[in-house]
Amino acid sequence: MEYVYAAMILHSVDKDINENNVKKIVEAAGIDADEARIKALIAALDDVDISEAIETAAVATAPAAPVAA
Amino acid sequence: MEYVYAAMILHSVDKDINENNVKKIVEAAGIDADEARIKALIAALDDVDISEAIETAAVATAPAAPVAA
Amino acid sequence: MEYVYAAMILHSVDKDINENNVKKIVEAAGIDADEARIKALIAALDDVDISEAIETAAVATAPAAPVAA
Amino acid sequence: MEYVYAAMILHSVDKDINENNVKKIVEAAGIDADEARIKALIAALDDVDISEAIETAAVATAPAAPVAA
Amino acid sequence: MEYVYAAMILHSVDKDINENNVKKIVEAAGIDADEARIKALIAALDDVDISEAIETAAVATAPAAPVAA
Amino acid sequence: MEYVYAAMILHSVDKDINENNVKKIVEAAGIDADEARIKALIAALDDVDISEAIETAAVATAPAAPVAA
Amino acid sequence: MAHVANWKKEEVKELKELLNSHSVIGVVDLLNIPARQMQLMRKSLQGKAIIRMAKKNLIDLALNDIAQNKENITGLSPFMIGQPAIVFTDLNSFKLYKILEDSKTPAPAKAGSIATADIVVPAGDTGFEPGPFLGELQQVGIPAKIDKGKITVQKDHVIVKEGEEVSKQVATTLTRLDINPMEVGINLRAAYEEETIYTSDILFIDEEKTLQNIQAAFNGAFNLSVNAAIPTNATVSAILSNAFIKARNLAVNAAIVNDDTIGLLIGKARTELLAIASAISGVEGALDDELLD
Repeated sequence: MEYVYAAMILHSVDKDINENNVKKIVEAAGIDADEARIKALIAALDDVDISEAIETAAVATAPAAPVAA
Repeated sequence: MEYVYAAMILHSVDKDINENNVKKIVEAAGIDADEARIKALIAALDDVDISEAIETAAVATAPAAPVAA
Repeated sequence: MEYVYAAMILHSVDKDINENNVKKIVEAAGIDADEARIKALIAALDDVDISEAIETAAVATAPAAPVAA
Repeated sequence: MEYVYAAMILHSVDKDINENNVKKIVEAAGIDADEARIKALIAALDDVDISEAIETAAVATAPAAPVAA
Repeated sequence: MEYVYAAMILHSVDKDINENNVKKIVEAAGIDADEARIKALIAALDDVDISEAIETAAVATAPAAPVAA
Repeated sequence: MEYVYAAMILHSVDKDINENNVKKIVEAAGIDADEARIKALIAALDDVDISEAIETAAVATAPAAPVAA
Repeated sequence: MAHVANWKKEEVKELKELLNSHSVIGVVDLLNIPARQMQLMRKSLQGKAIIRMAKKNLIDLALNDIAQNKENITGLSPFMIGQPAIVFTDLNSFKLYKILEDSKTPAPAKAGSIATADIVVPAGDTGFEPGPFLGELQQVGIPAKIDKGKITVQKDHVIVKEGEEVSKQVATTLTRLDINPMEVGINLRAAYEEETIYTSDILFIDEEKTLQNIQAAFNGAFNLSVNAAIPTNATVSAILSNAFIKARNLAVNAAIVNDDTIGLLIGKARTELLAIASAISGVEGALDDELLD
């Protein structure tokens, strides 16, 4: 999931989600970035609006994710 | 999803899920195999217990019970 | 399930799901194709809209409307 | 489903599930047996633990998620 | 359950579910038919609508499956 | 939430979740790391089993199992 | 049959004809059966069965006389008690039993009778205005009170357990509540069919169980068909769905990103984030404001 999380970080801080940025984050975690996986991620994200996807997920998961115990 | 299905076929018939095998299947379906996507697939499946991953409900989005009341 | 997955690959890449195509995919996975099983599958698929079946799966397994938290 | 039920009868009375036995049952029901379907059935059941397959809820559990657009 | 399965075969192939037909199927499976059990089943089926029972079962157990015809 | 995602990346690549590692990831995303926040996060995560928390989310949201036969 | 009166000879002859011309012979006991029940039974058997009352010894004579045609038929003799009657039919024994069971009707509980099942007073409005009846209900232990101007039973209450005797007071109360917990009707004590005597315990058909068996048969066949990937018209859609779901499970769990999974993976990342946030939400400063909402 590290590649997906990396994309989520970039989205959170409002940075461009491109191969280079994802790669930098993954490498900062101390692992070798797998270019093929990054490319696949970027390609898939091409048509996806992350904010919208999060919102859809948030609605669907609402009861499951009560933020305070 | 064709690459994932190719992996599912190999898993079903108990063959090794490697780049070459996936490629052969995808090409048998009459399309050009995208080497990068195959690499990404193989990399992602590395370290994954496929039988378990197949059976485990994948998406953490459902109505059930809240984690903590 | 290999025959079914073969049909799913063909569906994913928008190719005709016929005996010959299913056979080629299964054989590419390195096993002997069982003609009877392929025929049975193709016959059963005759009246089925795969996209619809997939969508049904997606919908049927979708979370029920979340109870507002 | 008649072929599947025929297999289940043989299974429940502890008889061998083979082409001949399935054929006899289906024909006793007054219909022409389709040899190809019987062959496909027998092939599919090969390697299957029938008791377990009968008991195991058939639908994979996976809540779906809102397929993001 | 062999008697019930025999009835299900007859239902699947749209034949009359009567003592004689159930008996023929059970005997085709190579066992002695128990007349009392067959009679009891036929009598019980008088008030049970198999199609309806199946539909109810299908809804309960197979969320992803379109109701079997 | 970039800090939490950074921790999740470290968790998924099996690296130690410490201040320095989180900081490197956040900075790789091109923003100034907020040291106080990182300290607080690390302290808070000290008592949390991330695998379990993630799994709990998945379990809590799993669909009800289909009724077995 | 030297000393047998002519009318008796006639009757035995008639019985023998009926015995010979029907495949199923049942024995019932009509002792203490109210006239209304007799009518109901005759109505439900009309066109399906003939019922004939006769003296036990005459029936026995007839049975003995035809025993060579119908082997074992004298086995019905011990079941002829009370005021026996013979039912002649071509329905199978189980169906005959069911028709008779179905023609039974509810009846009020009499003082001293034994409950054949738990007698329940259901929750709800009794229709009675407030008055002494409330005390009567409470006296026999029924949780009742006044609600919206009516005497209301607060929750379902078992007033007599199965096998227990119904007291006079309870019987009166049940009658006033119009609860008829008893069943009256004609019991098929035994039936003869194809050389076999079926007793009532065997003839009892559990329809609920049959329904469950059919559903279990269908579910089992469905499961087998889908799990072993045996495509049938009834299951091919489920097989496809299953293949799709399994492939998607693999893709999402292994974080294989493609157009079909990206939305799910984003959702998964988000859900996991929230789960972790939830676990640490009590620690000040650990979360940004957005996550604290």
